[in-house]
Amino acid sequence: MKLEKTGGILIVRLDGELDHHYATKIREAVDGAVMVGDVRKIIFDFTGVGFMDSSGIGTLMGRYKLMQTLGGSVGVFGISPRLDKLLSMSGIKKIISIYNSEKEAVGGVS
Amino acid sequence: MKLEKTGGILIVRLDGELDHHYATKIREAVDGAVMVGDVRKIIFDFTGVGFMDSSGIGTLMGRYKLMQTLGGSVGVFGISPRLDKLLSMSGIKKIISIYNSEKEAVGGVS
Amino acid sequence: MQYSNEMKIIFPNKSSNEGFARVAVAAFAAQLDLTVEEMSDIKTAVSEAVTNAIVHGYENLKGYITVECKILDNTIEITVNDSGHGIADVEKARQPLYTSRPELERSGMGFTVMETFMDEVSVTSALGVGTTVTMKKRISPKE
Amino acid sequence: MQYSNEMKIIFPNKSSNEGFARVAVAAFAAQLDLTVEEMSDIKTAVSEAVTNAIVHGYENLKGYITVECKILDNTIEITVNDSGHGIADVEKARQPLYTSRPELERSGMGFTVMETFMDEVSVTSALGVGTTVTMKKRISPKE
Ligand SMILES: Nc1ncnc2c1ncn2[C@@H]1O[C@H](COP(=O)(O)OP(=O)(O)O)[C@@H](O)[C@H]1O
Ligand SMILES: Nc1ncnc2c1ncn2[C@@H]1O[C@H](COP(=O)(O)OP(=O)(O)O)[C@@H](O)[C@H]1O
Repeated sequence: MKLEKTGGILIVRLDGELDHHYATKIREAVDGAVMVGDVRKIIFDFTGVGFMDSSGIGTLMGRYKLMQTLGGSVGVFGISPRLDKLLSMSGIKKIISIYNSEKEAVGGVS
Repeated sequence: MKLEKTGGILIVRLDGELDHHYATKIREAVDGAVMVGDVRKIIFDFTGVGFMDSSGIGTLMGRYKLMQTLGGSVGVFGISPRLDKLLSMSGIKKIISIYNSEKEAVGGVS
Repeated sequence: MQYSNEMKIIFPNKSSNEGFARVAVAAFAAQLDLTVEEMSDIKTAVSEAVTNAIVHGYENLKGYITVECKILDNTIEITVNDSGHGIADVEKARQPLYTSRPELERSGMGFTVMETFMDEVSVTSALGVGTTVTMKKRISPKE
Repeated sequence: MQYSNEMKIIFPNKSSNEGFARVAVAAFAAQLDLTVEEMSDIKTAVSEAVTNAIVHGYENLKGYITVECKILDNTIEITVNDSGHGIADVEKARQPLYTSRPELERSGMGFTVMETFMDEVSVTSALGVGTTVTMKKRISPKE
């Protein structure tokens, strides 16, 4: 996992397998970075995620709630068809933005 | 596993993990091809072998004995440092030829 | 004659074992001729059931989780068992988006994911005794 | 405080399970910070012990093999057990190039390979009861 902050945007580059074990670490790292301040938008880069279960949905939902409190938003890009299927099941696609590329995500087209 | 016969040379291209399970299949396939006749030399291509245990030593030893009966020989190429370590342990390198390349093996430099 | 094989794995309720359980089941399932999609379905379903055993079954207790796999011809049956708290109302628990642990950021989608990716999912549970989830998937024959 | 974890796998004596056993142990061992070389050492040693249980332990019998792994800090201990024929003379069996089954193209190098790749190998066996091989490897700390 790599975190990059530019302006008010926090890009979180995930890698490996997004299960409950990894979700706990993502939560800590991301919320820590957000608490330091000045984050208006969290963008998750899923390009390197080879596996995800419903823990990933919970993680996105949790960050959405956090950013809602702070008046910000959450977006994702690099979603494979399989991850898209998982996200679709939960209805989370209605509240966070799915982008086709990093450029689009950072540009803020939503 | 792929078997190619050119002239009196049988090239056996191995792949995957050379354990006891796979060794049984190699034995059947190679001995079958040798029994059809006219094989003076068996060359094993180890390039695609990612794992080997002592079953591989037994397989080479068995083919060496077979070819000795028939007045032929056995050679190998594509041996990784790890496989080389395993072969060295058993003394089998004294009776079968280890080549640096397919060309060398087929050319018969021993 | 039917081809059959089976295995069982047992491990303590550490979240670092979620990955181990997935890979072990995948390595065993690989003897079936699976598509990438079918393999992912199985790994995801196992991950959900094992995570539930860790997060809900044992919560702050210590205990062991058992995963059994059986292959009979082209069907794989996977059973995940814990000897933890158990589930009071299984029907309610299986509803999409229902979770008893929102504060742990569970999404309530675990059972729904298992049902989506496997052909059959059955749950037996008793309070104070534990929970057993049995899942079956028929693998489509490849030519 | 020491880090510890453990797991156990149980499977029938089919040669197709040799690969499963290797991958399961490797997936579990991966929580240690292993070099490629150390990982190969462990996989090879497990393969030897499990193959012995299948080929020699049970021969034409049917039975189950148990593989247990324990991690304590930076040491991994692997135990492979069968309830098969047992070994009459363990000392003789451990000698390089000794095999009771040359017709099956066993090389007699199994125990030697285990001893080469692991730090400690102990064998307990009783005729008609079975064989247990316990292997330990200390993983060198990486910076
Ligand atoms: N092994 C288990 N032991 C105890 N309770 C469980 C177990 N598995 C599931 N549950 C209960 O069922 C609920 C729904 O599970 P699930 O659909 O997987 O969603 P989630 O895990 O996200 O909460 C859980 O919140 C929990 O209350
Ligand atoms: N699990 C076992 N049960 C019974 N006999 C065994 C077992 N493991 C090893 N042996 C005996 O020890 C001998 C030497 O084993 P090993 O060094 O692994 O060589 P190999 O397996 O090639 O014969 C075997 O040939 C067999 O007689």
